[in-house]
Amino acid sequence: MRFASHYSYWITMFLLIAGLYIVIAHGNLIKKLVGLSIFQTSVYLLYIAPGKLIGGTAPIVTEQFQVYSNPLPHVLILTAIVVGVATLALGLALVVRIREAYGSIEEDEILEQEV
Amino acid sequence: MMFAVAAIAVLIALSLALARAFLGPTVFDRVLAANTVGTGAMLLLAVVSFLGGRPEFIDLAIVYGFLNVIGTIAVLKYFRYGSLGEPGAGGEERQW
Amino acid sequence: MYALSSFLVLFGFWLLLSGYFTPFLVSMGAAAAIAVVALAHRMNVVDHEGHPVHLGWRVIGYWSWLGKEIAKSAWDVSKIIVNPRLPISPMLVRVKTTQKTTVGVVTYANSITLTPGTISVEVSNEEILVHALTRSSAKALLEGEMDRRVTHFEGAS
Amino acid sequence: MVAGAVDVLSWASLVGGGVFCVIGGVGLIRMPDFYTRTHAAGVTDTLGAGLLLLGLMLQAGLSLVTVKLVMLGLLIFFTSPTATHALARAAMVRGIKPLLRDGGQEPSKP
Amino acid sequence: MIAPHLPVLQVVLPLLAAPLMVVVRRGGFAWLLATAASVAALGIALALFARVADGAVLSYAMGSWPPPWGIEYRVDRVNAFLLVLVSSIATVVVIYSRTSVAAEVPREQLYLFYTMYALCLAGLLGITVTGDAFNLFVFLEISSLSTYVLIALGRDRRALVASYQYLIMGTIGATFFVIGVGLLYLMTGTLNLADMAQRLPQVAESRPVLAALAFITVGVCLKLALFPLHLWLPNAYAYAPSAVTALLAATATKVSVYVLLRFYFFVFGGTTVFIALPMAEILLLLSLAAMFIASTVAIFQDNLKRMFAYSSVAQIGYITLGVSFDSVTGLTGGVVHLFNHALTKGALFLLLGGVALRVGVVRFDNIGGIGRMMPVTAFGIVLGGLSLIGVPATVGFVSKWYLVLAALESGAWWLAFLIVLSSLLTVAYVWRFVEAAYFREPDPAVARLKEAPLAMLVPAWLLVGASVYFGLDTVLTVGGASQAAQDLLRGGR
Amino acid sequence: MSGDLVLRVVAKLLIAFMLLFALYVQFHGDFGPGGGFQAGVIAAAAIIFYGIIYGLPAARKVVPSRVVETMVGLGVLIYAGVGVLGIVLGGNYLDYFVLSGDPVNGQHRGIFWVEAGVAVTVAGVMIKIFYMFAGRGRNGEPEA
Amino acid sequence: MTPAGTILFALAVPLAAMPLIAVSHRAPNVREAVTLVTATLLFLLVASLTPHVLAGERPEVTVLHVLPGLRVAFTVEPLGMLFGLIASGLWIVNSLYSIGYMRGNQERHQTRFYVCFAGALASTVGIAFAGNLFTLFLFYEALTLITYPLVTHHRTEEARRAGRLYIGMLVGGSIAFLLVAIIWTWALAGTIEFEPGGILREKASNATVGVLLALYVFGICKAAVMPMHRWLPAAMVAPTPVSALLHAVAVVKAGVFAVVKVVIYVFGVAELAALGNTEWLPLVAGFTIIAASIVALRSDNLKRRLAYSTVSQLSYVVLAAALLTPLSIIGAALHIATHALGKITLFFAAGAIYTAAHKTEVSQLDGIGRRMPWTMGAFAIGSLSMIGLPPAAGFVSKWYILSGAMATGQWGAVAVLAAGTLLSAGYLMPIVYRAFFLPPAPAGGHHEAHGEAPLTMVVAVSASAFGTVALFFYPEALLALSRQLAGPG
Ligand code: NA
Ligand code: NA
Repeated sequence: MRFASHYSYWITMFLLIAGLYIVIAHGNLIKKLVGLSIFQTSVYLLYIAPGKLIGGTAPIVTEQFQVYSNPLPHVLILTAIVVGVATLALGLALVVRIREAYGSIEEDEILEQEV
Repeated sequence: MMFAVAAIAVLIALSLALARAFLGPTVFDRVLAANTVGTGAMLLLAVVSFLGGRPEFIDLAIVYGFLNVIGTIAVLKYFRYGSLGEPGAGGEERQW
Repeated sequence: MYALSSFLVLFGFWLLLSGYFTPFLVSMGAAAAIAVVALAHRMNVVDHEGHPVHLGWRVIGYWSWLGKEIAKSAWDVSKIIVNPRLPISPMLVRVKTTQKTTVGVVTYANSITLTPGTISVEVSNEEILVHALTRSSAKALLEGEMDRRVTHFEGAS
Repeated sequence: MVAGAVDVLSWASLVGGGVFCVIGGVGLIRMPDFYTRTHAAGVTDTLGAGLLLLGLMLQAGLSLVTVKLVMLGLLIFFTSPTATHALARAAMVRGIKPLLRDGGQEPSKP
Repeated sequence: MIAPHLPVLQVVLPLLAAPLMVVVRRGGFAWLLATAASVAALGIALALFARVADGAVLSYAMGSWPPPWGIEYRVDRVNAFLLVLVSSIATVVVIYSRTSVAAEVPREQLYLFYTMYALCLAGLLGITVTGDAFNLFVFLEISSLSTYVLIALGRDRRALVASYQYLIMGTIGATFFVIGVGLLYLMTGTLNLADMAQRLPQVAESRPVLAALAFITVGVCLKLALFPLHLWLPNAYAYAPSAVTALLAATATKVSVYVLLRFYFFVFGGTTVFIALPMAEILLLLSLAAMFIASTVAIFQDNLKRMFAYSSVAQIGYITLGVSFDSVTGLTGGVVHLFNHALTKGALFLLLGGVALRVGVVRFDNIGGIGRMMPVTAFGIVLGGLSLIGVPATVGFVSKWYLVLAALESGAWWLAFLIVLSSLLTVAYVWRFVEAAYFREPDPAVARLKEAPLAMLVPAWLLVGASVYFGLDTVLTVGGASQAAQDLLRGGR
Repeated sequence: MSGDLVLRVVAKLLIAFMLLFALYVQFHGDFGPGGGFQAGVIAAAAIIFYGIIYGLPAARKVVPSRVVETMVGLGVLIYAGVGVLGIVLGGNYLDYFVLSGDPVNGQHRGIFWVEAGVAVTVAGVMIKIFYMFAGRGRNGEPEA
Repeated sequence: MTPAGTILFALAVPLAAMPLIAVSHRAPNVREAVTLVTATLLFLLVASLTPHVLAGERPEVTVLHVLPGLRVAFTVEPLGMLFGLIASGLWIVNSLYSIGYMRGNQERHQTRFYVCFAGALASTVGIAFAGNLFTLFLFYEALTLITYPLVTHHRTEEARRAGRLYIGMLVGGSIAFLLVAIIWTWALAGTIEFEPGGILREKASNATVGVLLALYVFGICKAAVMPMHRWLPAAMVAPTPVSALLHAVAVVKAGVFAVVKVVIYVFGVAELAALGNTEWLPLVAGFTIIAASIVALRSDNLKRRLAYSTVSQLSYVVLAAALLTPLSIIGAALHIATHALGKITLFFAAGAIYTAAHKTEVSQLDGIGRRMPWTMGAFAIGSLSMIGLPPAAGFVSKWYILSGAMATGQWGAVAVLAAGTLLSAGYLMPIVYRAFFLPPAPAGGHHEAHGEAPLTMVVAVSASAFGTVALFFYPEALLALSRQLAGPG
């Protein structure tokens, strides 16, 4: 667990940049969404990294609240995943409708039609 | 320690598969690689559950396994029919 | 009939998974199994294909043989992968199927795929198109032992 | 004593599983075409996964965790070949030609 | 019995309304429910506002888990002000929607519209009321996702593309934000904003904290469309259903500004942030760029909705300009402008919705002489335009006045000059409307137009009236804003 | 089409187990947060799998669109309802302790229902999404 | 009625007239009666304040507190009184004239014309009585906006272009410079209430005052100091009564009024004189006087010539204010009034010529004095006033300006005044000469058989010419007001 988290920053940064790059560089609407998902994935990794590594304090988890209390990383990650999935689904739904309306999912071809 | 070794091994396999996913060249190569990544992730989850003493991760691995196969088949179906809902993939009655 | 056996299998599956035997959870398990059978019934998946209980204990025998085969061929393929010359000789072969049921054919096809070195590409009633990594793995398959064992495992039904 | 033996066994299983996983990954890179790569992936899915799970089961002993690991194994056992087959078939339908050694029987015919 | 639960009910009521609409699936019922939820939210917001007026802080522990363990909802003067703003605009817009949306959205999707409307409202209120950073992110996404759907419901197919673009940029923004929050969480071990504010000084100025600040800034600025992160906004505003445009312009960006304020002054405690990183300078430059470039672009738009959308980007520049001063006067100006712009842009977009109902796409070529055919609407737009310019006796004047004062206070007379100069660009695009509406002979098509229906005019004019009224009676707005500014500058301690 | 034979048979085998597994996760979920979400995902995945293999019309017959949408709303209502119940019984919103005479029991009850709400919603949303996409083939009719 | 009440009433009357005029658009007689009655009532109201102001009172009323220290308030002081009297008085004459002109030329949109005219007067009264810079600014902008429909009255492309220039320069200048100057003043002085002696006393450095003054002078584009004058000639496309409004009654007068007001009540004459950095202002004003006169000299179009004449004459006021002597301040105030009377006479005459003979160019006017003796007689009187010759009112104001310049030994200004006088004689006298002493051009056109313009126009032009002369002989009332400006407090 520890060794993985040590690199989680680098992986986070890598996913972040790679995802963002894909979003920007690709004109294909679906590929952009894929990039967006990769970009969002970086968040999950960030939240499992223990704070001590970067000089912070560990999350507040007392015995009393361990079972039920809220700021537990995996609850946060799960929530972030839900958000990510919802975003992806909505994005894909939009792409499908865009394809119906424009007959294309390439950004430049779509913009061409709206001069 | 042994779990760590296993985890590292799985991670290496995972990154190799990821590399293939990026290299392609056909979409089927990518899907194959993604499927292997999925298997790797599943195994990783199992190992990590021992590593971190978090048995509930195994449940997660099972969920992951389900999703992995569904995802792969969904992608294939999409590439084949351009839609997920076509009954072609087995809905029609077969000849024998 | 299939419904009842399905229920029993699913309920057993629940108890295995659960590990807790409080009245609440056990009754919930029963309810869950019933619900799933009902839904599965709606889906028309409760039949001999979806629920091959009739295979019974022959499963154990076949699987242990298959496990051994898998290990052997996985080892072979691994050696090829780590060999610097990568000595492969990929080929496509057709193998005849002797099974009588769909489940049998599928079992055969999946067994082929599960064994590293061969994958079933096209499956039909009479024959399976197989992609083999090497000539020897193709030859081993063409010898037909697996086919026989699956047919036996499938039973006389 | 027994515990020691179990430890050694699970060590071996885990390391072996790990090695096979890596070999599968290497194969995925090294193999020349899609179809041959599926064979490499098969190594990871079968021996790699199997040994790893076995190693974990040995560590878990007779417990709920082992049951779940068995489930996991069964899941892979059923789904992995299915997915691989579906892939290969789809590739063939799509007209991806397999690299064949000359003399290989049967030109591709879906 | 209800009173202590107001902070949570503020969010829960609209949140409960949404699924009910989905279950019932009737457009009319959905509207009724959305209206009820909005009105209830407004009532609750007013009650909360009254209860914190003396500077009290209400804290509500979700599930009775005391903060910082559980999620805390927290109401103080700053966000109570915003709660009132958001819920009152939402109420006006939902009343307006009954006619407007029925004309723009297919019947069978009406329930979907109101469901998303309620969700969006719940999200916006949630962002405002929650005292938990991650919970804030969740509400941010709830409001964003529902907004994407609302935009996509626009008639024009370009609405789809606009929604998609917003989805991409909005998600990037939200993700940046949650990364920033994650870093803060790792550094302080807490997600509770107040708790975070207390723990931050121990780790302040460490690199992750500064990185967190940068991530949060970029993320929030994407959501609030600070130039040059505004690219999603013009199309989203232009092609969304009219009611949605009004709601977004009046509330969504404002709530994002609030988030920025919350983090800058409450969590990071103002001063250290502004010293450690050149935030004020960057914000100042971007604000100026927004004020000038976006206004200039607005002048050359042919679609009125797009024109006012670019105007929004410019006006947001004024708000962030106020923030960048880091002084009571500047913040007062910023907060008042936030309030003003909400009223004014809300009014403008509602009125444009009326025009859209009659002429379809609202372009300069097809509204010639509309001042005579739709006098009430056109005059309302002129009044709104005057407020955008900052003409005295409108709300727009009040905030610009404070911004200029803040500039002079900090000795930057050139900045005061620029602020005033930028209003000139506003004059130019507002004047384009005046000329088209009043000094062009009506086209035959325009000559047949009727005035917008009363059901749309009345809500729109409520906002127009408010933007004039609050230009004359400044006690409530300026008083509230300067209180808020002082509270903010006092920081989280 | 005979190649889909393998898929069809394996799917039949898997779906029932997936559904049961979903319920298992649901009922054992209150020992750790998030169970409802996973349960919802798995259940939906089973239905979606069925839809992929046997076609959308078949899936719609098993779980009609109307039911799916109601599930989405209903789940949220359950969740929020439990929260409001907390207020009604004299606690705070989402206060589980007051749901039963015994606080621990109340806690369990509260979490159970909340997780149930989550599961129903998540399953509903996922199936809905699937219907949306699967319904849009090359000549698909738009569905909201 | 209390003086404060009178102020509010004076504002309310033209405002109330607007809807009344609007609703009577189907009954032109009622409409124009409303206009005339309103104009008269307004003049009487404004005039009724005069005794109070002369008695040293400064009636004031606050309408609204916008922000702390920022209010809409009115205070009547001598300069505003003077401006108010002129504007409201000329409105009566202009209304009479308009009736003839608008009917005579069968103009369209007459109702809108009268409505906007009333609005312009309301704004003008607001400017005249403004108690602080904020109020001044408000009504200044209102005047711009309400006169826009008048400038673009004809709705032709040319009119629209002129209108865009009009609104662009006036609003642009006021926001870019005037508003900035006001805010800056507020920042320096802590107040923007007008105060005798100035509010910036000892509040601003030398350099600041220089910049600030520039912001005011150029920001108040209505004063048409070069190069901010372009809008004025362009606005000539409007009907003649509108030109009269712009040039005489309200708009440009509001501009120079504001400049003088700022000099007196914001900077303080004594204060400005004591500080440096203001020498550029007489230079700019002097340049404008000369340059605009030369342009006028070279214009054949009559209205254009008059327009540049206005540009030139306005700078007399600015120059006078910039001389910063008590005498010149009196002259500045008076010149606002005398130029108003003289210029309205000239425009009335130009409009009458257009209405009766459809002539617009100077070169077409040979011998016209014989057909239109009243009109051209009035034109001659107006010209005398412009040049600054007795027995016309212009002489009085120019005399004070010149005295101020000579008394303080500002010989450059003296030279400019002299040159300006010669130039104005140069561009106006030839017209009079042509009209009366040259034979009419050989008959070729079909409009030759014209006589005088409609009666109301003749009455109006005669009345304004009479006023010009009367003001020469009886300048006491205005002088008394002006003297209060120069005197202590
Ligand atoms: Na994602
Ligand atoms: Na294989």
